[in-house]
Amino acid sequence: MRAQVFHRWIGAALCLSLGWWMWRGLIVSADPSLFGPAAYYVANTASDTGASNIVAAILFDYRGFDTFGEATVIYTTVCGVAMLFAKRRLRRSSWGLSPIVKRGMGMMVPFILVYASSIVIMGHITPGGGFQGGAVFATVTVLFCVIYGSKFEASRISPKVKEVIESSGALLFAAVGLWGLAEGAGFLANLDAGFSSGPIGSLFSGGAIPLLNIAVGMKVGAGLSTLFYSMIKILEDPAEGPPPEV
Amino acid sequence: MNPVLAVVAPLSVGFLVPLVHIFKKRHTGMSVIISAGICSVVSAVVALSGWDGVAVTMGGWTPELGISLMVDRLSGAFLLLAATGFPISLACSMESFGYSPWRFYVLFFLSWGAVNGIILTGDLFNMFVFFEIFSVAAYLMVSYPPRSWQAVEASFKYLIFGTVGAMFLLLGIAYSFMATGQLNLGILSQMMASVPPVTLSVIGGCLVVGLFVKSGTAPTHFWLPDAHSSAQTSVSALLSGVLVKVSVYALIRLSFLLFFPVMREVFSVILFLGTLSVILGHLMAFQQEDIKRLLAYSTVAQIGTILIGVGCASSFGVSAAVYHCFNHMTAKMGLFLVAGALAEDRASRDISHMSGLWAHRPLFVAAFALFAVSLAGIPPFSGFMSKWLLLLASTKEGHIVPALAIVAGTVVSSAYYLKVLRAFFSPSETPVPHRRPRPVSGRLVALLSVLCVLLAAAPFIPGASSVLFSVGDSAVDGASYRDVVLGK
Amino acid sequence: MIHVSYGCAIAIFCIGLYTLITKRNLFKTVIGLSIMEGGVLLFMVASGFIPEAGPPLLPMVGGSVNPLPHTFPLTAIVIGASDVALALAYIIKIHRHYGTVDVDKIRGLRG
Amino acid sequence: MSFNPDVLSLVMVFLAIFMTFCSSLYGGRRTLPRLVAPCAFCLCACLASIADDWLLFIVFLELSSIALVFMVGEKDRDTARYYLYTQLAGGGILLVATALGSVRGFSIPMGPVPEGVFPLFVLGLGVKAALPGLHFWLPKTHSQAPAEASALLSGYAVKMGIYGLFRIVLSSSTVLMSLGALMAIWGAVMGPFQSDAKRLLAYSTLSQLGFMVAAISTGTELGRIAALAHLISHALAKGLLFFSAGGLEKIWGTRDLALTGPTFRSHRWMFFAFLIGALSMAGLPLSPGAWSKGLIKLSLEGHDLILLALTLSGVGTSLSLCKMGYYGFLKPFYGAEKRSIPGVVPLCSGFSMALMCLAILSLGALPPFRPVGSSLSSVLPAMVGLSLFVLIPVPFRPLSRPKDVEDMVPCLGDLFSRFVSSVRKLHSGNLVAYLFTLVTVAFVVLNFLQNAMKTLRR
Repeated sequence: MRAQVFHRWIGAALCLSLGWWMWRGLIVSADPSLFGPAAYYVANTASDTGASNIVAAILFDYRGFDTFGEATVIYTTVCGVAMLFAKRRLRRSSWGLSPIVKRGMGMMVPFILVYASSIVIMGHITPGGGFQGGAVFATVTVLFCVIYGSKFEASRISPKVKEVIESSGALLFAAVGLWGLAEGAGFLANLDAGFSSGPIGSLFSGGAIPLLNIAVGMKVGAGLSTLFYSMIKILEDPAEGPPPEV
Repeated sequence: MNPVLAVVAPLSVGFLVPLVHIFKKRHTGMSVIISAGICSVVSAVVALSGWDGVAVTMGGWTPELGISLMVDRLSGAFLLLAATGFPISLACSMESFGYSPWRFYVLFFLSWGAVNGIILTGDLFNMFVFFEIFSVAAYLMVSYPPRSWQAVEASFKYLIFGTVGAMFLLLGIAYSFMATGQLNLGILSQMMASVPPVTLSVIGGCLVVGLFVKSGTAPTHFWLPDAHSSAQTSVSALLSGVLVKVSVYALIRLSFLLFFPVMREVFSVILFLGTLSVILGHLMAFQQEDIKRLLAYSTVAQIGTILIGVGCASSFGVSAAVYHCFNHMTAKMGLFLVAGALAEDRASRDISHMSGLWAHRPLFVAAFALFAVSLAGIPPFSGFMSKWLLLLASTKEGHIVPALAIVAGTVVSSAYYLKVLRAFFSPSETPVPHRRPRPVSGRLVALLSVLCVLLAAAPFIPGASSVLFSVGDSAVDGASYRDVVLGK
Repeated sequence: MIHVSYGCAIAIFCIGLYTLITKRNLFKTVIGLSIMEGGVLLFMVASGFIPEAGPPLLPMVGGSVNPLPHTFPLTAIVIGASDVALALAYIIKIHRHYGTVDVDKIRGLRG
Repeated sequence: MSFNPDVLSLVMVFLAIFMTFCSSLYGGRRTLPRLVAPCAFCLCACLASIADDWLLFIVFLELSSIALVFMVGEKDRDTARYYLYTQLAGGGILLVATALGSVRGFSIPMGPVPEGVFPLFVLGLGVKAALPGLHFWLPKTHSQAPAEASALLSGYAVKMGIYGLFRIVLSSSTVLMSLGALMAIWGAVMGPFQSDAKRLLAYSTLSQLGFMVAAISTGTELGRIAALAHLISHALAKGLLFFSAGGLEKIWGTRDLALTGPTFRSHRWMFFAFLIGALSMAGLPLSPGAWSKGLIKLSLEGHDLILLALTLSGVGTSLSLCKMGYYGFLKPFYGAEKRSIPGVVPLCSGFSMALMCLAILSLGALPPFRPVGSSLSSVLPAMVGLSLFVLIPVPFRPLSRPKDVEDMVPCLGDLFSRFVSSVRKLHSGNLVAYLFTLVTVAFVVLNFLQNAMKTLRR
């Protein structure tokens, strides 16, 4: 026991001193202002990309390649988790909640879906985007699992469909990028590659950014859903049967 | 050819494989093979066409705004390394797994794309992103097939280590962004001189520690022997042959671009830990009973040897290190392939059970001896050539202890390889239980042996040696890197 | 004021590290990773702070904070989430084999 | 990098070819792989001795050692490995020294080396040439190897180290000279107390190597010639002696002098061959050994202490040879000691020994090197040794072997394995401990960098 306490103290001392060294390395300018590329982004996003959300413009246009990689990380994880729990049938691990909840949920679902799509489609105008919207899409499937029982969603939308959606989202992203390359404007080029931008602030602005948002939304929504269903596969069958029909 | 294709092609193949599997199940294997060929050719063409320095920026922006991809000789050399190693590993996994585990091939191509991305990218944050794709894919490939608990435990440890390393990397990136507001490596390398020294040391420390963890340098190597020994044969070969080299590439690139002019102490750290890895890796390999674990520890030691070349902070040292990377790739991939095949035949990885294999597969054992001798550094073979260059590099900078460590490593490694070879050659009473034919592995091993012999001859070809040394020059020369990236 | 943010970020990073190196439960290890990640992300966001500036949305009133550090966390969050998901998946697998999540008992690979 | 033979190299080449031929012949009926090793050895050794720069020399030296490892390992694998590791270590030190010495380019030309790396070169070559303290591998390897391998080892392989010393020592060096004297004395003191015939010869080799080292380190032309002469005469004589020791082993099935018996009765010719070798080694007039020893003593004129040491070691050499001759060839069996069936020595071995005898005799009669001074100087110590052996036989009975540096090797091995297993304990499989190490490394690296940057900027 004493060894453990000792270990903790040493660990705390190590972390504290590491933090102290990091603290010493801080630079805080007395009068911060925008400089470097950031200043350019703030000034020129509107004319360069037509998006009104600068963060989205950076994510999907200036540094779209990062986003491509980031979406690939999720894709990799989903693929990997599906591989880890492969070759196991989805067992019924829950029977769902009461019919009232089921009915209520039925009414909610369209609204949630609309909300998710609006987050995805308006990612270039408002804070939000493909990742956030995709996550909301995935939430719907999680809700299905909780409320209608674990097998409901899998019986309606087969895992293959999700995989197709996910892969085509990823391919759409790559295709948009390659389109820019084919147009001679560089990978993931936006307005230069011929994507037209409407008036700033409208739904059809931002060139390829909405398209990329949709691609990411497909990828993330289907991916997170697959992730969830892969992981609940191994949950045990509950002992009691279905609740009595009322 | 546009460098971005070398990244996008493997990634797209990774995205396509599920679709092919779902819609044209019969063609999965064929399409995987063909696309691997295409990716390999694309990478090689990118490496060769960009040999004298090519940079493109994504989306047609200027390098300050967008993400640049950059090929020069150093990245070209590592691209070629990846373009050689990945198809070999793929062929081996095709032989041992067949076409069915399509998810494995998805991961395989994603990691290939990420590796090419790390090698090509000229942006610090982008490098981190690709590091994560590559790491996640690597964790998962280690745990294929997920039935064995060793694989799962090893990849969990790998994951924790890799993520902690990534966090250090990310913190270093955050610090450098805080200090400069830039992420493009070319511009960063210019601005590093204006960063206050204390901040510079934090940036250097975080980046270097992160990359040490990712590359498995002692004493942060603990994940490496577990992961490399628990994985399947082809994955072990890939990990040892290519994937750890990518972290070494990142280390070379970042340390020379960012810290070479302003903070030479980083190289002392690299040198010190490299020496430590050499000693620790060889000593641990010496004690192993499990043949794949032995090879894994030997990888730790060889990474240390490469880092000694990097830590010399000279063009010559980097050239020697790159040369050793190639030698280590051919030899270690071959060793893993042979060891995996023989261990499967024996149904045991214990060295003491490995008797009678000389009669069983003489060519495999002979190739093993060739690779082992080459890697141990016995004179006319490739390992000796690169070790000699490394010795020269380290003594030219006045570091004698690393040189002695390399030499002592040669003695110890010849001891443990002899142990294995003795087991192979000793006669056995019990016949070898499995006699599965391995045409593909046999050809791969033959190919690797030929490569190994050719690499040994490389320094004597006048053109080849000047190419080798120009690789080191391009690594050290930050000014020309800036010129290429910034389009001057 | 910005010092506080930076200090918090570093402190959170170090708390994450402390969790990693002292806790013996695998879940806590993963939690430690998340905490570390949070610290780094906070650090990034803090580095883009400009006093009295608005969010970087285009009908802009006054100045805007640095939008670049906002994109990195967005990317890094996703990456961190993937790592955590993967780690949890592995913990499930490990628990099925060892029947425990105590680090001291999960030592099949050693030497 | 090229090959550039001069006189010294040519002498070495001829010696290599001759010794390899003789020992191949000695081995008798051979399978193909057994033929390859001596040929490879001979080729590499020749290339090493005509190499024009140190790197090539070291490379071929290593290769010849490795070829020899296969010959040594025919009988005893452990000894072969032991030999391999020591030679690799020595070659490695030489490589590091060469790397240190080559300021530009890839190597340094054969010949004197820069001042700074001289000690390292002596250390590396010392492992090859068995300087005192570094000779730990020699007695064991020489005694355990098959006779033809021992003959090559003692007759040629260790001489490569001496050849290296030839190239680097061009001026007088007192330290090296006293090391040589120490070697001579050490070998002479340890030799007579051995009970293993080949071990005894190994110590005698050590002692003769000491003669050469001492002569080389005078730095004079005479000294170099003397050393070269002794190198040749010793190679021939020692080869012959090892062959006869191998013959003893074949006949009696043991190398232990306590168990061998009256070989003289059954193999008279072998005794004469032994005698020729022994007399040349002890320095009887008109033998090559006498000429070369005389030359060496002449070249050491003025270094009285060294001369005294060499003379004393002559006594030891003579003592050990007497011991081998008496117990190996002459001593009659008493009672139940008698062995049942003595083995036979194959004919080809006899041819090989005859060839060596011929070489020794012709070299003794027509020395190619000018015999300067008296070749009688070694007679006195030889006689003293003989009379000592006759007068006080008790301490020289083949009973046990005295301790030497090599007995420290197992202790060092223990220490090493204890250290190694403590390193292994670090890899406990505990994730938390691993992460702890990681954080410590991060802390140390950051600490180091910040301190270094602070001191740099002030």
